[in-house]
Amino acid sequence: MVKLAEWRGKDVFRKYGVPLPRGRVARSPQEAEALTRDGSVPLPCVVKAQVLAGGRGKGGAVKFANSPAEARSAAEAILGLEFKGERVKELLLEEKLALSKELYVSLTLDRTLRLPVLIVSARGGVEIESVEDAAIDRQPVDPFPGLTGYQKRRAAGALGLSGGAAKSLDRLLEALWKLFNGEDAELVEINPLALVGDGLVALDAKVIIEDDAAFRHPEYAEIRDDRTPLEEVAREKDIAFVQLDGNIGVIANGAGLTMATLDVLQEFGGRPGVFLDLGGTDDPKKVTEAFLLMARAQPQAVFLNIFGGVTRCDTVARGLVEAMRQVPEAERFPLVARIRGNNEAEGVEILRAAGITSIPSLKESAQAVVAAAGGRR
Amino acid sequence: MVKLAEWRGKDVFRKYGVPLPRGRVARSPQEAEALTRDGSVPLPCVVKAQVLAGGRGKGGAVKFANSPAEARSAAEAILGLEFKGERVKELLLEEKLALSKELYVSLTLDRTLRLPVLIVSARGGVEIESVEDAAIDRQPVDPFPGLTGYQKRRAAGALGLSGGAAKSLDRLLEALWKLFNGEDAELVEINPLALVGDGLVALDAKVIIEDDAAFRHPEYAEIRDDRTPLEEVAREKDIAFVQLDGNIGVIANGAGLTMATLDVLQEFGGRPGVFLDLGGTDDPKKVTEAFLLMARAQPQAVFLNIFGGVTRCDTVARGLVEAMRQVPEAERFPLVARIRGNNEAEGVEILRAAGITSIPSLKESAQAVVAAAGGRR
Amino acid sequence: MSVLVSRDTKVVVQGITGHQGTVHARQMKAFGTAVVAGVTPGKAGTTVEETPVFDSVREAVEKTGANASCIFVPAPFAKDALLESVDAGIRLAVIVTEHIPFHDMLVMYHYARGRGARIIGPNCPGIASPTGAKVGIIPNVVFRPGRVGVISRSGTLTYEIVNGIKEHGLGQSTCIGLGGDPVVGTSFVDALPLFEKDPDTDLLVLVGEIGGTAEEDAAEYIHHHFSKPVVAYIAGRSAPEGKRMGHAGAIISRGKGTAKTKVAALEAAGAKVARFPYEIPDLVAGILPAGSRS
Amino acid sequence: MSVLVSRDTKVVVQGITGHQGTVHARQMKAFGTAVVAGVTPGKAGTTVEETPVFDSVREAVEKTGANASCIFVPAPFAKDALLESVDAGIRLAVIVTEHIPFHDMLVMYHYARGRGARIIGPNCPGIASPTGAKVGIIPNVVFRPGRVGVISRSGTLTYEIVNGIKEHGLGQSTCIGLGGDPVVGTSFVDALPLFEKDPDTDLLVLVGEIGGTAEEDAAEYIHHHFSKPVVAYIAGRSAPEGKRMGHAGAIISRGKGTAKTKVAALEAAGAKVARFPYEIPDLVAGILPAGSRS
Repeated sequence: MVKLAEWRGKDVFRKYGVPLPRGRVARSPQEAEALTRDGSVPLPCVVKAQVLAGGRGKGGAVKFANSPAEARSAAEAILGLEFKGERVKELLLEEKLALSKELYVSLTLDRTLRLPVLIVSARGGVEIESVEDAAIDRQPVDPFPGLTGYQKRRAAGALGLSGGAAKSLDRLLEALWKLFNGEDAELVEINPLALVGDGLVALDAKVIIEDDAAFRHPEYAEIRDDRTPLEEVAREKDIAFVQLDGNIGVIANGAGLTMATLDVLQEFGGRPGVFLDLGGTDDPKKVTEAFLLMARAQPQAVFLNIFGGVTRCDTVARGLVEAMRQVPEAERFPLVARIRGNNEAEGVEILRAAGITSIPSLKESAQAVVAAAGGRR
Repeated sequence: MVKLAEWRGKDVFRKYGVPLPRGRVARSPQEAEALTRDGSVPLPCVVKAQVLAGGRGKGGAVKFANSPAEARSAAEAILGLEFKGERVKELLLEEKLALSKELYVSLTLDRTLRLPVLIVSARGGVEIESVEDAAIDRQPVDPFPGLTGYQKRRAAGALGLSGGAAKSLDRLLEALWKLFNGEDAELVEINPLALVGDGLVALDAKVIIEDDAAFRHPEYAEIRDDRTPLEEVAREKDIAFVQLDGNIGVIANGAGLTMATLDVLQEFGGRPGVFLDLGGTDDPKKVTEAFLLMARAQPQAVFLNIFGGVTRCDTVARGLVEAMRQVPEAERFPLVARIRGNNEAEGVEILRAAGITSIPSLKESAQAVVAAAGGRR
Repeated sequence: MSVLVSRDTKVVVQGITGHQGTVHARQMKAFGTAVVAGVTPGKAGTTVEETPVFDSVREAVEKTGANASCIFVPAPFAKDALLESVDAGIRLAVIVTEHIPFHDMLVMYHYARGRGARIIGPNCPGIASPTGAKVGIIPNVVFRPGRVGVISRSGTLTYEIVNGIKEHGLGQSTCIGLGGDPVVGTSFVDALPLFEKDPDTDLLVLVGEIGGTAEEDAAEYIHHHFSKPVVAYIAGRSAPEGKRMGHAGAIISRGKGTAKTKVAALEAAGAKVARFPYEIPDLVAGILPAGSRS
Repeated sequence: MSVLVSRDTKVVVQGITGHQGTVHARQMKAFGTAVVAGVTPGKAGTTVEETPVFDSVREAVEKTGANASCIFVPAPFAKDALLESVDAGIRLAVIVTEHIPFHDMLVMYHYARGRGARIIGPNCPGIASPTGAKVGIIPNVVFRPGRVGVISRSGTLTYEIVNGIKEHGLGQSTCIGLGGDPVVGTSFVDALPLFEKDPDTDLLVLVGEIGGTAEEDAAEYIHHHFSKPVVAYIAGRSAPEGKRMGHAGAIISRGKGTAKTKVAALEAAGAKVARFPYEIPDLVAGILPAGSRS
C-alpha cells in the first residue's frame, strides 16, 4: 500500500483535472519565504506539514501566514517536528481560499459488495468517523458501466449542491472515478472539499495506491513507507517481516498461521518480537536467509512453525540446517521447531540428524519456546 | 451514418496510434507533383482516389508513381473521374511499402448477439465477401471488460502472426477497439492490413461513424454524404426523404408503414418516386413543409398514408389543408389520402371540409393513386 | 393473463414532464394502466395530471411500488435513465426514445440482462394487452381483447396491422412493438417463448422488415420451439437494396437480410406469410380455431 | 456427494508448464483428480507428465471436456486467464495466483458472476473433497473422508486445522480455502448455502481472520439460514491493530473487523468459537453425532 503525501496526491489530482488551490512544496524556511515573496504562493496562505497521519490541524502541523516573514516562521516551527512518529521534511504552502462549505468525498472498496463505493457527506472538515451514519451517503459503483449520471445527481443532493456547484461536482466525481481506476487506488479521499463561489476545490488529498498493481505503475516505485533497515532487507528478499517489542522470534508460513502462532504464544505468556512470514517457497536458500535475518534481530528464542504445502518440510529443514551452520556464534539463539505437513517425515529426519527435535503439537511447542525465552513475562 | 473518406479515416487512425504509411492529400496534379518532389511523400508512391466506394484498384482509381512527373500524370488521370457515381476531388498519395502479407481486420456490430465483433482473415487485399467462411475468424467482444488478451492471441493465430508481428497486432487491435468505442463507430475496417517486416501497417481505412452519436461528436458534423438539394432541405426539417425514379410521391409516417405502402403501390403497378417519412410529429407545420417539399419534387400523384399515433390524424389533416393552400398552381398534384388511427374522425372531417376524401382501405387507396398517376406502368 | 404486463403493472414514466411523457402518461391511464409515478430530476413534489413526480426512480419505486418504466427522456440521457431504473429494481423498461447511439444501447442491454431486467425498445411503440396494461405509445383505439399475439419491429405499421385485426372482428392478447434499431432489448427470438407459454395467445402475428437477420433467427426458433400458428408479414419487398454497412456487415449477414430470405425462412418454418398488410386478418381468421375468436 | 467438486470434475490447469502448475497438477492427480488438460499459450501439442497442453482454454474444453480450471498464471495475466476460462464455458475456477490487483479482481468477479461462473480465490489454496476431487494446492496428506465441512480465509492455517481434524480420527466432507484478498470470488456467505444443502456435511468449521467484515456477515447468515452446527476460529486475537485504510475504510467497517467483534458475532449466531486451533477437533468431536464420525 503506497500512501501518497498530500502534495503527491495533489499532483495526481492535477493530472485528472481535480481543481486545487494554487500552491507549492517547500523544504526549508527560506524556500517558504521565497515562494510567498515571488507570488508563487498567493498570500494569505496555509503552511501544512507533509506527513501521512491525520489530525494535523489540531496537532500544530498546519499554520497560516499573511506575509513572507510569517511563512518563514511557520515553516521554521513545523519543519523537523516529529508528528505521530513521522519527521516533517516537507511543507505544502497553498493560497487560503474564501470557502462557504466544507464537504467530504471519497471512493474506496466495499469488500462485502465487491464494488467501489462513493461516500459523500455535507459534514466535511472533520474526521468522517465522527459523523453519524445518517449524514453520510454511500453509493456502490459498478465498474461497468462506471459512475452514472443519476448517482452524481444523488451525490449532489446529499451534499446540498445545485446549479453550477452541482456541475462542478459532476466533473470532480468523474475525475475521481477515473483516478481511482486509472491509478489502481485503494482510496481517494478529499476532506475537506471546499465550495468556493459555485466551484469545488480540493483542500486536502488522500490517495492510497494498491501494492499489487505496482507492475502497472512504475511511477510509484520510489514512494514507500518508512521501513526499519531489517524490514527493508526483508522486503528485498520478499519475506514479510514485522518488528514488535517482544523477545520471541517467530518464523511461520502464511498470514493466518503466523497470527494463530502469535495468539498461542501470547496465551502461554510469551512476547512475540520479530515475526516473519516465509510465504510459499520451495527454495531452501530463502529459508536460510530468513533465519539469518532473524538472527540479526537478536531474539531470545526462535519458534519455527511451518505447515508444509507449497513450502515443503524438507525444504525448510534444509534451509534451517544451513542457516544454523552460517549464524555467527554471537548471534545463536535457542530454537524450537515444529514442522508438519508435506514431506514431514523427511524434514523431521533432516532436523534430527542436525540435532534438532521437531515437536508436532502446536501447544507443546509454543510452551517450549516460551520457556526457552525465559518463561512467562 | 457518416462514412469517412480514406484520408479522414486515417486521420482518426493516427489519433489512436494505428501505424500508417507516410502520405499526404492532394487536390490537384500540381500538388501531387510538389508533394513527391519535396519528399513529403516518398517515392515510389501510390495515388488513390478518395471516394467512398470499394473496388478502386480494379476501377482505375489507384495508380503507382515512381517520379514526381508520374505522380502528376496519375493525379491528372484520376482527379475528376466519376467513380461509381462519385466525382473524384481528392487524392491520397502514400509511400509504397514492401509488404510480405495482406491481411483483413475489422470491428463492427453483430445485431443478433448485441455485441461488437472482431473479424480477421489472413486473406486480406480482396473483397472479404469473396473469402470463404472457414478463412474468416470472428470473435464477439464484450464491452465489459473489452477486448481481452486471449482474444488478441486467437486473432494472431488466425492471421498466422507470431513474435514481433503478434505484438504489433496486439497494439493495433487495442487501438481499433478504443477507436470503435471512442468515436462511436459502426465499422472500423482495414483491408489490406500489411505486414511490413514484423510490423503491421494500415494500407486502407474504412471508418463509419454512427449518426445517432452525433451529439458526442461535433467534429464530424461537416462530413456528410452527398445529398440532392431536396434531400438537404428535408434533412434540415428532420423529414426522412428518399428520391427514386418513379412518379408517385408517398408521404407516410414510420419506416415500416412507408415500406409497406411502397410494396402495395408496386403490387398495383405504381412506381414510387419520392418517399417521405414524417416520423412522429404533432406539429401541423411540419406536415405542411413535407407537402411543400413533395410539391417541389413534381410527382404525378401523391399518396398520403398515415396511421395516427404520436402523429395524430387531425394534425396531419390541418397541415395538409394548409399546404394545399400554399402550393403554387403550377406545382399542384392529384392527391389520394388515407388517414387512420388516433383522432381519425376529426382528421377525416377536416379533410372533407377541404374537399378531400380519405379512403380507409389501404388496398383501395393504393389502387386509386396508381390510377391517378396514369395507371400501371 | 397476458405477456409481461398485467393489471398489476405499475408504471413510472421517466421524462413525464416533457410533452411526449405527459401526453402518453395520459393515454396509458386512459387505457386503464396504473401510471403511479413520474420522474424528472429537479421536479420532485410536483404532479403531472395528478401523477406524482419524483427526482429519482428509486424514490418513485419506494413511494409508489412502481414495477415498470416507460422512458421518454432525450437520447443523450436515455442510457442513464435506463441504468437508474434497473438499479432501482425495475424489471421491465419500455424505451420509446429514438436515436439512442447503439454503443449506449450495448451497455444498457448487457447491464439490464445481467440483472434480470428486460428492455423493450428503444425507438419502439412498447407493449399493450387489452386485458392487462399498456406501457408505451400504441394508440388505444386499435385494441380489442382477443387471442392473437402480435410482435413487430415496426411502429405505425404495427398499429395498422393491429387495427386491421380488430376491424376484422378479432382481438389481441398482447402486442409488442420491439423497435427496429440495430440493438434492441427484446428481439423476436426473445419474445417468442413468452407467447409460446401464454395461455391467452392462440396465434401469433409477426411483423418484420428488411435488414438484419432477426426474422431469419425467428424462423429458426419457430421451427424448433414454437408450437402455435404464425402469420407473418415482411415490409420492404419492393424496396431498393439499401446501402450495406461496408463489407463487414455482409460477412455478418452472409446471404440473409432481404425480404426474399426472410419470407423463405418463415415459410420453411411453417408460418403463413402475407404479401400485404391487409391480407393478415384473413389469414389469421382462416387459421384461428372458431372458439378462440375473442 | 460433495460441494462443488466431485468425481466428474475435470480440471484444466492454466499455467501448467510453470513450476507451481506442474507440481500441483501432479499433486491433484495423486489425490485422484482428473486433470485432463493444461493451457500455456504457445505450448500446444506438448505434454506435462502425460497431460496434454493446449494454446487456449477453449481448445482444452473442446478436446477434453474440462469443466473446472485451476489458475497458476502470474498476477499480471490472471485476469485474462480467468476471462478466457469463463468464455470457454468453465463454471468453477480456482485462482491460486497471489498479488492480483483488486481492480482486476472486481472485473473478474462481476464478469464471472454475470455468466453463472464461480471463482474461488484468488490467493487461495482451493477446494478439495476426499471423496470427490481436489482443485488447488491443499496438501493431500491432511485429508480423510468424513462429515466435517471446512471453510477458511487462510492458507496454511487451513492445512493445520484440517490436519488436526484428521489426527483426531475425524474426516472432512469438503474443504474450501477462500483466500483472504480484499475481493474474493467466494466468501463465507457464498459458501455457507452450499454446505447447508450438502447431505455429506454434518458440521461446519469456519476459520476466519481479523480484518474486513466477512466473519460478521457469515454470522448474520448463520443466524438466519444455517441449520448445522458451526465451530469457528478467528486468527489474530493478539495482533496489534493494523494500520487502517484511511477514514473511508472505517466508515465501511463501522465498528467491525476486530477479533472481538467477529467472535461475539459468531457466538451470538450459535457457533462454538475455539480460542486456539488445537481446540477445534475436541469441539467438533463434542458436537458431531456419534454416527457421523466418518
